[in-house]
Amino acid sequence: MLFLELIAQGLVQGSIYALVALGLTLVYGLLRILHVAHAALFTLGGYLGVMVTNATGSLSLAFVIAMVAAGLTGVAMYRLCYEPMLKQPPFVALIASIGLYIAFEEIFRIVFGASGLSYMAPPLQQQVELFGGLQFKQAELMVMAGTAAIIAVLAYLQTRTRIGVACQATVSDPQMAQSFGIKLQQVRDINFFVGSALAGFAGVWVALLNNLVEPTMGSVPSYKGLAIIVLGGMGSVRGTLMAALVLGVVESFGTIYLGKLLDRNAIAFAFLIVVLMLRPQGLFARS
Amino acid sequence: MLELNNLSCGYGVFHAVGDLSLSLQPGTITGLLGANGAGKSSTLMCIAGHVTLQGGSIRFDGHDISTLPPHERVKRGIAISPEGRRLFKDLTVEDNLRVGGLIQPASHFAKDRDYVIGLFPRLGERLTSLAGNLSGGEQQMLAIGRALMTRPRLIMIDELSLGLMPKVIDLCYAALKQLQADGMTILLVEQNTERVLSVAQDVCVLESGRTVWQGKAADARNNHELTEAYLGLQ
Amino acid sequence: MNPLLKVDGVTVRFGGLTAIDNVSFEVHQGELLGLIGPNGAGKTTMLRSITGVVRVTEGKVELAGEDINALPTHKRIQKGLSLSQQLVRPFREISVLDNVALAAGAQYTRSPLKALMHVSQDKEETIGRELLQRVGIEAYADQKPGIQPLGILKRLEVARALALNPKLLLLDEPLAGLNSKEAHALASTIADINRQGVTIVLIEHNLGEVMRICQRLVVLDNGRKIASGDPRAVMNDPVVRSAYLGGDTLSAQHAEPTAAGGIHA
Amino acid sequence: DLKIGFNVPLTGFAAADGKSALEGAKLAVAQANAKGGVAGQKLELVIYDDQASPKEAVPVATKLVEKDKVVGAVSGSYSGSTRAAAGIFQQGKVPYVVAYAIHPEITLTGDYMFRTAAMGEVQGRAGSMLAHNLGKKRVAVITLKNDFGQALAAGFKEGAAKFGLQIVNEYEYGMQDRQFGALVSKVKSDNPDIIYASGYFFTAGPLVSQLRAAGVTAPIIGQEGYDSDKFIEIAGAAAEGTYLTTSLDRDSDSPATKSFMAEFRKATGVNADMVAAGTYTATSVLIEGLQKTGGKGGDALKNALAAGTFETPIGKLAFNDLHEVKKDVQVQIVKDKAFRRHSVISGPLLSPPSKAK
Amino acid sequence: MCISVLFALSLNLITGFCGQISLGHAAFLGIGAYLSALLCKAGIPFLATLPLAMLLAGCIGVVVGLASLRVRADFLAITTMGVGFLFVGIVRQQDWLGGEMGVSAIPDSGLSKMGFMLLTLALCIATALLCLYIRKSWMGRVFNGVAEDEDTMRVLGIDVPRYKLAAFAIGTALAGLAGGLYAQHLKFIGPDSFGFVESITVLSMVVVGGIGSVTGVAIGAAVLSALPAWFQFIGDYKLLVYGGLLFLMMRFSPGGMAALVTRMIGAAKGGRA
Ligand SMILES: Nc1ncnc2c1ncn2[C@@H]1O[C@H](COP(=O)(O)OP(=O)(O)OP(=O)(O)O)[C@@H](O)[C@H]1O
Ligand SMILES: Nc1ncnc2c1ncn2[C@@H]1O[C@H](COP(=O)(O)OP(=O)(O)OP(=O)(O)O)[C@@H](O)[C@H]1O
Ligand SMILES: CC(C)C[C@H](N)C(=O)O
Ligand SMILES: [Mg+2]
Ligand SMILES: [Mg+2]
Repeated sequence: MLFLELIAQGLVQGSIYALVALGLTLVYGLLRILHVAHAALFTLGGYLGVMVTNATGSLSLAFVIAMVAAGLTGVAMYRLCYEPMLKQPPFVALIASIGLYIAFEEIFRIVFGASGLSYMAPPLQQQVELFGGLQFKQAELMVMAGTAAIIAVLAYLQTRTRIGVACQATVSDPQMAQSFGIKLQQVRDINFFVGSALAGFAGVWVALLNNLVEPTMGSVPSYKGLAIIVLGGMGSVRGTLMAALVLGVVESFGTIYLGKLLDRNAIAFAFLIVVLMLRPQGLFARS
Repeated sequence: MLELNNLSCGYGVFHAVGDLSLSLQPGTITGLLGANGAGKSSTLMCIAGHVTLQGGSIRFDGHDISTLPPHERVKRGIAISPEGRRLFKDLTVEDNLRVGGLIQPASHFAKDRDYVIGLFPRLGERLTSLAGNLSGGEQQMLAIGRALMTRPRLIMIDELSLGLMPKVIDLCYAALKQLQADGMTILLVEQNTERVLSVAQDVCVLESGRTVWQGKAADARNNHELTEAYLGLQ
Repeated sequence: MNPLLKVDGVTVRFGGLTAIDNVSFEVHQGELLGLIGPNGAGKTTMLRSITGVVRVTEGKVELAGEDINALPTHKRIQKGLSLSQQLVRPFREISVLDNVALAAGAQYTRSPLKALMHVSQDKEETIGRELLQRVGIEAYADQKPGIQPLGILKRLEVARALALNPKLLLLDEPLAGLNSKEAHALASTIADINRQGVTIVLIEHNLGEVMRICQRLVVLDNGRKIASGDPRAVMNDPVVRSAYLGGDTLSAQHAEPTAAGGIHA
Repeated sequence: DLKIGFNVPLTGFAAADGKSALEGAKLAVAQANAKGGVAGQKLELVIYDDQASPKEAVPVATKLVEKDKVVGAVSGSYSGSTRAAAGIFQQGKVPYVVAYAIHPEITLTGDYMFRTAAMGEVQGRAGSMLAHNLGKKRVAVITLKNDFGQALAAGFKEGAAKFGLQIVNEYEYGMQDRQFGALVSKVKSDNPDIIYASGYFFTAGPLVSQLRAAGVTAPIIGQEGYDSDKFIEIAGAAAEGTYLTTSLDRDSDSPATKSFMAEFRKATGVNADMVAAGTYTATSVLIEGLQKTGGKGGDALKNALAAGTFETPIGKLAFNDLHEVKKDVQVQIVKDKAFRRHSVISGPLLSPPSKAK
Repeated sequence: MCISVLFALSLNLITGFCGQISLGHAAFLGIGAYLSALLCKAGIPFLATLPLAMLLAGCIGVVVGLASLRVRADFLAITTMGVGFLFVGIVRQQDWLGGEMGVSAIPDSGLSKMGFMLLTLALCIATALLCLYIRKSWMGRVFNGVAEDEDTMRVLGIDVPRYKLAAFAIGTALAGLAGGLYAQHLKFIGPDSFGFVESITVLSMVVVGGIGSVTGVAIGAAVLSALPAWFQFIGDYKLLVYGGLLFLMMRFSPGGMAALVTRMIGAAKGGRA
């Protein structure tokens, strides 16, 4: 029973990780950039989710606005920040990204205050009882289902379709990809939009689960996300999903049974290091 | 079909090619020759849209395409098999071909792929390998095959025989003739001067970015001064 | 006397693909051996397993009677091997000359401690210049390799390999990308180097030059050794001819447009 | 002008508390200046942001001592930065009054250090007494993994042993955790009578609401970290019935508390929380000391502070030989979306450590 | 500030010279700091603790270096980031290391304030000179090559793993040295002083200074460590400006300050010509 609950909770956490990490994966896969500022879009999503819901009462509208806004901000980040840096060594973009993340965090703090926002009447908080007495918040169930669905679609797109092949070609040799009719700008815009919208989406969910959005809420996902894309083998959608869920579950059990020895971050990263020592190419990479 | 008018191109302040005028007739093979660093590859990449045009213009089918982005040029029918192959290394052979066929309707893919495999049977055996793992020669075949997948009207091939074994070189040249017979226009860059002179109708010789000779292949063959000084024949 | 290099029953598999299948041959002191064969035959893979970049699945490689199978690449190089790669990989941040000098400094770079103790590279630069001159690209010595055309880089690879002062030099298609005159010159240089006592294994598709300078050939096809011996005899071997040279009949047959017809509309 | 140094986290993770603290300190200075300042001189608060980070706090303290030459200083910051700054003030012989940082080492740094808050251990012990008073036996302890949380846990366990409470399980979580799914499941399976959970409002809010959402009904005891209206806002209905041990009794009849609550509301438009009250207190105490010395700092101010008793919004304070205060601990309970007085804990259990001991 | 410079130079050795990105370098600062602090408390004179701090940090650095041999590039970056988190996670739970409370009341060095500053400055300059020397030596050349293309270095007969380990050993030992100074300077250390943020900060210093350039990194570290203090006057917007500058620097001068300065000198010369 407890075992099941811990797995279930791990999966909820893992779903959130997956949504955030997915955007990172798309960006990493496309540009080989560790896009730390991605987490700022997650925060943005959270804030917009709370504010729109509080203002209009409609959660669905909040989702739409949060996703679109995060998506567009992501595209803007790409155009203004990363595009000019593509020719530079990767850590240039990494540091720029960190700078951007810090700046965003501060903007949230200055604009919305340091102590964060909450829903006035948080929706989707009802308890749902599943088989075997497993209890969930409605929001928890929906986040799991939503993640699974979105990722299935993306994985299909990435590996089974011409669009996916086109994206992968862009990664491998952007210039040549152009010579085969691929519009670079368009491929990258789309990837950034989708990845960033997913981060925004995740932000709204986390706001729902915790009923709290804070300027600093992106900091954990910013580095856990990096760990996940590495575990997932860098660049594959399916790998990212699996890695995120596995990490969620590992943390879930780890905090309970190893919490005395190591803190949550250390558990997650100890797991990562062990995995990388055994499989330097990541847990779910193609060989 | 393709017309270069006083084309200059290069990298930043550096001029790799200056004042090149060249006109390709439909259905012909033109050889672009010259020593290392003469600017042959730069010319091809400029036509494909990857090297900055610094002066002059490029016309294709009578339209000025000088300012078109690369992805538009390929849609008009210009394909390239670039120097260094530039394959999509993390993609399989088949997916490389698929990318080549992106501008064509999906329904053409199977047929075109089989055509390329017919040309290079070795590729057929390696369809699921990653392109990066192919041997040097296999990579060359794939680069040409990928360009053919776009169903081009003009195909530009840089260093066709580089790394190919004699048998495959024969095969490629035979294929070129066939493509030409089917009406394709071909712009060929080669170090293997003898071979080019044997298939091409027109020849243009570059040296340090300047045109030093232009004319019929047959005349080039008989111009001993030319073959000695610029084409490294002996 | 022991052969300098002995390849004994070597098999290399990549996943399901057998790139080299039970190949044995020997290279004798002072020899210039040509390793030829169709594209994808496994020639490059052979050289890589000799240098240890690729691990052999079965069989063993011996250098001067010593089994070197278990040694990592750098140890093998330190024992007197040297490789010029098919796909050029110069260091782009430093000049052409520095590329060669870096290799020439092997005696310092063997251990980090020694490397830390030495600063000057004048001697190595002199060696470097000589070698560049030898392969005919001394004019480019002070430029960065990044923008150089392939022909220059190929020769840089050769010069860099030579700078290691090897007993056994492995050359993977050094002539590719050169025109016939340049190829001829470089091939002659290679033959010279060989005459001065460096044993060489040469992979090349430029058969004219191969026939001119090689003393013996080994032919691979599809991972197997299909022939070896005197160049002329090997070239007349019908098996080799059909696998590699492909008389006109063969190529014409292949080039026939397939049933599907031409590729263009 | 008389300069009072003030280090406070205005940016970084602790910025929310920093804001509150700053308002408290400003109010104290404004009130003093309105009454004519000290010995005819106006008071000036020299404010530096320390991001609650020891690394930032050291240069800040150095600057306050060496450049600004402050007569005394107040910490409106967390334990980490306060501890790092303490050494510098001690060396510079600048009396340093600490508002709400609870780390024991601070006052051990030297005799120029003063603390107006109850130490973590003391509060922890108070928590155990509360559990005992409530008649509960089986406790689950959930600890925030930082110096604050661990000091509380240590005190609680010390008290628990005395009162014969049974600690069924102990958990730790990190400062950045907001999702407690696994922990909550496990606590649920432990089925404790009561839960002692340390944290700040931003961790406690989600924690309490997630415990309740999972159907855990045992009462929860929190501490001063919960003491912010934001806690109630975040936890919403789940906050109802949560106990917390803190230093501020909002329902107190004491005129000092009443007037402070009203003035603060007037000045800022929001209700004061523990941090605001604590920092107001620390600042006022320092100012009162200055009044006694006629604006002189250093040794004179140190002695004046050590000898004085102070009437403050968080009670009547006097420092012991270690310059810690002994005061009652207030138990508040959340009722109808507001903190209300529940009880007051006092007695020898709450004695802070002293040099004698 | 000198400590930051020393610390940044130590990372530059690993990342700038040898191309091995580390996102967990603060852990080695921490190892040095903890060792020195604990030994000082145990009565060992401060100066004697410094070499020990270097030794321990260097040894653990080699162990991490061994791990780095398994993974490359971004994988390595994330692995080292993990090492950083692991270090903090372990320290947090060790009571003998002070756990969450950290180690405080670190005994005085016995040096005067001035003396300590001079010592730090001297060590910092010595480190910079060492870096410059390494850069010029054959080791520097090999590091360069390894940074660019380790496979080719192998083919040139170079024992790449040993060089990487050497880089890690020297770099982490120097970080340990910086750690010892850090502990003495603050007189108090806790797990949070050596976390991810610190690792990132030092990497920013290296990159903003101009990765690989010794003077650039020294200047970058000096400036970035002093920035927050200079910005006190803009109070609330301090970090915003800091983050923004980091971004703008990379956006408009990706080579860091070293490149910026070179460019400005170039422009000045050009202007005169
Ligand atoms: N990316 C680049 N940036 C700057 N200069 C370049 C670049 N690429 C090529 N060049 C320069 O342009 C000139 C022409 O090069 P190009 O590659 O076009 O010659 P090529 O005739 O194709 O030579 P090869 O036969 O060796 O391939 C050379 O001097 C080369 O150094
Ligand atoms: N790392 C690898 N993984 C999988 N297959 C590989 C790998 N390396 C080489 N191969 C395959 O092994 C076969 C032999 O390759 P190799 O490069 O040795 O050929 P080669 O004889 O050098 O050919 P070429 O003359 O074309 O350079 C090829 O079919 C190639 O695709
Ligand atoms: C806000 C407060 C609860 C801070 C806490 N007392 C600390 O020192 O960390
Ligand atoms: Mg070329
Ligand atoms: Mg090969």
